[in-house]
Amino acid sequence: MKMIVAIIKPFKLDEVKDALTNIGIYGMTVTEVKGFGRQKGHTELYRGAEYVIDFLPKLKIEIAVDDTQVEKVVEAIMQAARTGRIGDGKIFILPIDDVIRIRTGERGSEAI
Amino acid sequence: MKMIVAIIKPFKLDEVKDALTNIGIYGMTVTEVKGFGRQKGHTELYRGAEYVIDFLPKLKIEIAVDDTQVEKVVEAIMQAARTGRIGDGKIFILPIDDVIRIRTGERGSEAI
Amino acid sequence: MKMIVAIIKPFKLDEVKDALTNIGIYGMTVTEVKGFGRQKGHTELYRGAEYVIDFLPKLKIEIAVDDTQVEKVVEAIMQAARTGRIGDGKIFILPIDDVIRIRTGERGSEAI
Amino acid sequence: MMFKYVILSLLFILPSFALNGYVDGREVDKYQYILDSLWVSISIVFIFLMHAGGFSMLEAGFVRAKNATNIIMKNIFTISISAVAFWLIGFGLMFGNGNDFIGLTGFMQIRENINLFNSLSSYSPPLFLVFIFHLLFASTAATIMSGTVAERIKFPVYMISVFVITGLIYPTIGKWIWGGGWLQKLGFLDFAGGVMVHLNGAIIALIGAYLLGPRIGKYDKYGKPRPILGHSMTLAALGTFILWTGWFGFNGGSTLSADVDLIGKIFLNNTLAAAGGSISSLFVSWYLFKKADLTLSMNGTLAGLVSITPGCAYVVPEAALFIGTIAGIIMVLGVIYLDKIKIDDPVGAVAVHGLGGIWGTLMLGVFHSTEGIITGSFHFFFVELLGIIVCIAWTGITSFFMFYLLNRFIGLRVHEEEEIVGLDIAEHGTESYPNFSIKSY
Amino acid sequence: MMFKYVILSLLFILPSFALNGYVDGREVDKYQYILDSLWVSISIVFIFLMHAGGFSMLEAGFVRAKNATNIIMKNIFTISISAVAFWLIGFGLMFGNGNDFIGLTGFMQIRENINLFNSLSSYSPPLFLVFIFHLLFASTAATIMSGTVAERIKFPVYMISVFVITGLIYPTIGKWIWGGGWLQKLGFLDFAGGVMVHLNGAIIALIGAYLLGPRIGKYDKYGKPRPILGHSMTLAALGTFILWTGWFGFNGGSTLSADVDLIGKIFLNNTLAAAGGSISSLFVSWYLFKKADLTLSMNGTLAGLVSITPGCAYVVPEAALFIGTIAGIIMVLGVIYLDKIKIDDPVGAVAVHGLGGIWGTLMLGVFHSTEGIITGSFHFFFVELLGIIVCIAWTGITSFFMFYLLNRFIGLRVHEEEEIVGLDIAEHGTESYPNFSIKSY
Amino acid sequence: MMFKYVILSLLFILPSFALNGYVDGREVDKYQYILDSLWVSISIVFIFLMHAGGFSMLEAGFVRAKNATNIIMKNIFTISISAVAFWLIGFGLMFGNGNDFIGLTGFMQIRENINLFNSLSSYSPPLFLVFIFHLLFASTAATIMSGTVAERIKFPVYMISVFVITGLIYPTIGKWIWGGGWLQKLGFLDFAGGVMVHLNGAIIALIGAYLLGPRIGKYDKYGKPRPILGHSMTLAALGTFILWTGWFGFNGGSTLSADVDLIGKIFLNNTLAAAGGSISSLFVSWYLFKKADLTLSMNGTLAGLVSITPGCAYVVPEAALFIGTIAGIIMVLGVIYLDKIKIDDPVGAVAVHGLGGIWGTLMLGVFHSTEGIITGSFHFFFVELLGIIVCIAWTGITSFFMFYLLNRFIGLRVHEEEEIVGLDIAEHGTESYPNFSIKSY
Ligand SMILES: Nc1ncnc2c1ncn2[C@@H]1O[C@H](COP(=O)(O)OP(=O)(O)O)[C@@H](O)[C@H]1O
Ligand SMILES: Nc1ncnc2c1ncn2[C@@H]1O[C@H](COP(=O)(O)OP(=O)(O)O)[C@@H](O)[C@H]1O
Ligand SMILES: Nc1ncnc2c1ncn2[C@@H]1O[C@H](COP(=O)(O)OP(=O)(O)O)[C@@H](O)[C@H]1O
Repeated sequence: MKMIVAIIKPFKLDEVKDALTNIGIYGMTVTEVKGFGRQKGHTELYRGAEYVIDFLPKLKIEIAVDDTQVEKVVEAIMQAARTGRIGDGKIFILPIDDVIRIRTGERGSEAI
Repeated sequence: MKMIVAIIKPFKLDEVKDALTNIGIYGMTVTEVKGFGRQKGHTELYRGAEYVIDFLPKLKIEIAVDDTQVEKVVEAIMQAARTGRIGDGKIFILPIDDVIRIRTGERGSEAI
Repeated sequence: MKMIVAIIKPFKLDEVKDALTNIGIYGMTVTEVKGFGRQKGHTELYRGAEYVIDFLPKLKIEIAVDDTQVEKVVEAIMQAARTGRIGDGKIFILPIDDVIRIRTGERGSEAI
Repeated sequence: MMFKYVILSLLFILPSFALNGYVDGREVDKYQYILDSLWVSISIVFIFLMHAGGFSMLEAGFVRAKNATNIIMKNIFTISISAVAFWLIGFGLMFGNGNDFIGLTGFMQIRENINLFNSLSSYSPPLFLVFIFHLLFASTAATIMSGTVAERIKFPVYMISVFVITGLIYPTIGKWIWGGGWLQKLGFLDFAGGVMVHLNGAIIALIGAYLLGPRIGKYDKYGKPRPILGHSMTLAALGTFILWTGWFGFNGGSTLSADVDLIGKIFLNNTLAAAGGSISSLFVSWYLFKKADLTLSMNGTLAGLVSITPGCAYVVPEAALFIGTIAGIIMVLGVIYLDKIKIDDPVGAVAVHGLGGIWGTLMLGVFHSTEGIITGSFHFFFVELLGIIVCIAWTGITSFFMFYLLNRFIGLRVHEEEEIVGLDIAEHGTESYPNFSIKSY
Repeated sequence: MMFKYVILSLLFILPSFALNGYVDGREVDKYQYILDSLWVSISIVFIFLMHAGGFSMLEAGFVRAKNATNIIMKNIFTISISAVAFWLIGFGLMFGNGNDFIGLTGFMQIRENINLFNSLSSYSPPLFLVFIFHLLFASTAATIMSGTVAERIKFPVYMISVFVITGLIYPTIGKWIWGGGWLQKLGFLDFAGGVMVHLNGAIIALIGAYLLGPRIGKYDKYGKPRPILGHSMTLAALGTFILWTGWFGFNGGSTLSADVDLIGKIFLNNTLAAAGGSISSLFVSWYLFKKADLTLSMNGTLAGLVSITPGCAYVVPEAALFIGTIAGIIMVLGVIYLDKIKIDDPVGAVAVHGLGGIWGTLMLGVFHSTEGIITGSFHFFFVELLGIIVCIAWTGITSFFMFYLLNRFIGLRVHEEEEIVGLDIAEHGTESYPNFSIKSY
Repeated sequence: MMFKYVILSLLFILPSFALNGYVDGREVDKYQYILDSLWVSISIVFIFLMHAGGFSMLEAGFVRAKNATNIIMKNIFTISISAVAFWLIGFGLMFGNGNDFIGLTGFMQIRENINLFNSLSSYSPPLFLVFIFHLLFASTAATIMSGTVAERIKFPVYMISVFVITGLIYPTIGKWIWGGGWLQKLGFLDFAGGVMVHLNGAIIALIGAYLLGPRIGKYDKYGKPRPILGHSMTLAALGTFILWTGWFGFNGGSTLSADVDLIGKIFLNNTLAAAGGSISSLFVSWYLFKKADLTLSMNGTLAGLVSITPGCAYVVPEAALFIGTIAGIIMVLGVIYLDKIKIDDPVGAVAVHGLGGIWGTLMLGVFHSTEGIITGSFHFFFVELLGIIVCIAWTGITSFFMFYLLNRFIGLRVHEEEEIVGLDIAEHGTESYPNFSIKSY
């Protein structure tokens, strides 16, 4: 099993969610994060003093999937989250050893 | 070493924390997240227009442990976090290559 | 590739960021988290009733890097984030199977 | 000689010709009438602000973010429904003609006909203004409980109880104390509502909190109180500041006339009592808890103001400073004590308005500049004590009965799940702060 | 005998000697003059608070956190620029001497010279106070739109339009209705601005919202409305409470004299209409949506107040309760309807001020205690109806023209990216809540 | 003949019989007395709101969320302790009988005995009201510094300094300027406290900020200023709006009598100066920084109001607009300059109240309608200049001395760790917004 971790632009959340449910993915966990990367921040002034907003708001979506579904999910996210402009984000794929559903105690693929 | 990542219902935090300290786990990191899964959200109306709250508040708890402790920890979380109702959450177990304690530079199990 | 996950004290963010950009790391993702560990919280009173603040504010920084850069990055974070006092935080190193840049579809090291 | 008398009599007729007029069938000094009425009009605006802005913001600040919309909804409803209830029933019960115990005329008839309200015959301003002035007092008494029962009472239960309070419970004792009834005849004094508004409100709040029980999580499994922090200190402070401001209208306006010397005295007493209460509560909390507790100091300001409310027109400034200062201390101890005996009062209203009201009324018995104990007489003190006891008994019993019936037929408390998710979502389908990340634990 | 007359005449001269004086060249009763002027001064303060604190907080609470700074900036600017515009042009256009359609004297000349403003000759207070009073009304009319066009209009466009509204559009119709112009001569009555302030403001808001189009995300791809929740219910409530309070000054101060009997009546009518509007809208939303919607109940309070604004001095309290109650219901239906026809109004101003204003003005035609339909005459009702139609036509056409030109030459709407990131960052370079975690979606 | 005189004399006695009375031992025109006193009473309420709600909310909005409780605690304490200090010492020092430099009677004796306060003999309202009115001015002067020294001063240090300011520093110079002392005798005019309240407060703030040093993080390692954003623009705006509103009471009430023509003039001058300050600061910041800075525009409103405070009763409206407009520009430049020279003033009080006060006082020297430079005389201008210099010297030296001693014996500044974690937790054991996720960096 894999943990797919996608960093996306916040306003793309609904589209990504819809894309995932369309391919049968019904579970995910979303976190508010700040991203730092090639997409440059902007400089603002407050009472005449400069400051840089270089951490930009992003969303992190974590989706645990069976190995077989990885490519499908990656594909769906890419299509939904892409705007073509710098800062669209990344997808990281990490290995998972095991998954447990707390309610039932099920393990592995069953638990996803 | 493993990273145990548990998604739980927020009001269960205290119980989970107590359960973990009871088995000798003194370190963890907690993040506010929104969960999407089988537990359905609810539809509300604001000034007559419908909206769906389908991302529900959850907490993510990350605990780095030695391999030997994994089962004990999973067991403790399951007991403390379970209500038996949909949406109780999941536990993901991910491999860790190494851990470093910033203060001392210790590595591996020492650092946890 | 590895995912380097560092838990640090919040006011060290700027220094860590600078340290990382100095060694050529331009991408990272930051999350507000609460930490529980050896660093003890404090007890406060509100209207005469006691409460314990045992979850302390921390920042989690996630940096995906090539295997070759891991040590350099760990070193940089340690130097920048260390105060020498309890609660300085940890660095976890997790394996990554793959990375995708959403904008371009690039994969692997290219995508970082 | 006769000629001289004609002229002299003309001299005395003249001013009445120039200055007087007829209002509500009474002959009045025209300018005095306008001055009195203007002062009451303006006081009404201050009291309204105090009620609407002050109580709402204070209470909203003291509850959790998930219940802020609900507490505001309650405050809007309280103001609105009490206007209707007091207009339909309350005002007639309280000031209508009848006997020493109840008024029986003037329901829904707040017109220029002053004859239905003999007890108001000595009031200068027109009936409409007197009505609104007393309406706001009734409504304040009702709103006091809203903070205490917050975060767990069912909205419909709250709605009905406000109607009953402002339509029945408050006006009845109002007749006794301000409507020419038996307590007033005994010489009981309560200038601006230390008993009528504050103690009344606090008793209802206490009964409500007792019957409702504490909020989930307020006590740990060993019964030790755990604090549930209010979600916004700045909102709570704003509410406190507005209340503090409005109190000038509340106490100052209770002259119901432009008696500016008295208004000056009241303003000074108000200022010193509030100062005393803020400072003493600040230092007591600092001493007891090692850190200066803002919420207790804000409560202390209000306790000082409540405590001077019954006597502000009758005591000297030095006494006002003393009364307010001690009120602040009593209030802090009261908050701690109520916490201990499991009366869960998120805003501290029972201690502020109840203990402040009792203390202030007793001290009026002591410091009244002509009738207090200090000047030698005990009689008046005991009348004041009697008034306190009567208020506790009447309002305690009737409001117990009211909540008991509501519990039987509707159930006082929201479902546990609704309480956990918060009343904003549960009862109003909205979050109070949808753009903010709210902590979920 | 002559001797006697001397004395008698002395008797009658005396009081004028004691009480009268000359103000702006008019002979006045000195105390009445002071009383009138004081009441207007104090009303000005209440109205200012209402405008500054009330509208700003209400509107800020109803928009998203990313546009809060922007809406406040607009309100500060509205108050400021309208003072200049009304001083330079507006006041002269509205009250200067001229013809039935336009005033032509008194630009930049708000001095003691009352002769430039014959239409004000019956006003008691000094010109400066009358100026500020009417300035605040003009400025309120302009500020009403700011909530409706919020979150997407360009700041410079907004700035220019406020100048045009308070300098030209409002004063012109103001001449017709309050400045001795043709509608006033026909007998059109609008006591405190149901048409002048509220309907005017709402029409401008409607035209603006129509031309701007809805905010991004307000409608899904199927055209179904999606709610965009206001970022702070407590701020919105604070604004509502301040408005509610200030309305006593707005309507009560429109007496422009210390006529305390009338003030009493207005206060009572205000109170009952607001109560009716809050309660009815609460129950309607509860019935329709299963949960009691706070924002609609707050809008309902205001709809009740708007609806009693034109007639507060002329109708009996029972009528006020009725008018306010129905206004609350109409407003809720209006909000739903406007949502459906894609008029995106974040704060509900069009429904509150527009429908409330029309309804209240019509009901004045029905309930006016001497001239309304109820007392048998239809003439007055049709005059009121005419006034409404004239207002819609004049303000609709002129403001359409204004926005049309602004659109041509500047463009009404901010760039899509600016709208998404929020106007606070885009136009002001700051976040409203930099220490808080704000949800990014 | 004698007979005739009897009658005539009766005629002249009559009005005094009808209208006059005795107050504090003075014979007065009864209605005038009531009118004056009512106006002052009502102004007191507005000023209190301004002080309590306005300054607190403004300052709270401008500091970080982790210090909001602390700043509010300070404001509550300021109001309270200054009441005590001014009652015990200050009022006697300022208005008591003595010499041209200091008052020596009337400590703790604010009773009806006007003989202790000869300098007040021309005031119409009763002593109690005059006391509260001046207390609020003293307290405002003290509170001005609270924003400037915020986020780093120790609470006990702050507490003591407020006592010293309102008990000693302010009343002494107050004697000179308003208590019949030497500056007043020289002809120095300061109608509503441009020097007394605003400049005084700003000087204390400046000295405090200088001795405290900037907040951690305010300057980067190269000494370049880094902004520390205020945590809530809506709170800051609310404070600004309340101040703006209350200023009508502050300046208008400084008539200390119901002189409605003067009140009208003051209201208009106030309105135009504030409008000018808001607009000019907005455009200057827009021009300099490319984006319109809300906080500077809010400061600009206040700078406009401060600048018209000394002269509002003496200049024509056109001058008021000019004075306020330029004040807005000076203020913005002042903020930038102070930032550069490392005076860290989170709220901008030094620029607003200090520069605004100096500018306004000088301009009174220019535009005074009978004595200003414009009418030909330079004498008065130099007296105004002298007053400014005296204020800077007296208050600068005494407050330096005060802070110096406090630094020696207590230490002005909190520990670095407390500053980082925030004063709310460090000094009060609470968070201001416990339910919100607050950014930790
Ligand atoms: N090496 C990295 N490790 C972790 N997160 C990264 C890394 N690089 C980028 N990110 C995340 O992805 C986001 C987008 O990356 P960025 O370089 O700005 O644009 P792009 O996705 O177009 O390459 C960043 O804001 C950050 O949150
Ligand atoms: N595939 C998944 N990947 C990541 N997180 C998931 C996944 N499925 C569920 N979750 C998380 O677990 C939470 C609970 O899951 P849900 O399906 O609602 O109930 P249950 O835990 O009873 O199966 C979700 O709210 C979400 O945060
Ligand atoms: N086993 C663990 N798993 C996950 N996070 C941990 C663990 N132990 C500590 N942490 C995180 O690291 C932070 C610092 O740890 P702590 O034990 O307080 O001090 P130190 O880093 O000096 O050992 C904690 O607040 C927590 O966020």
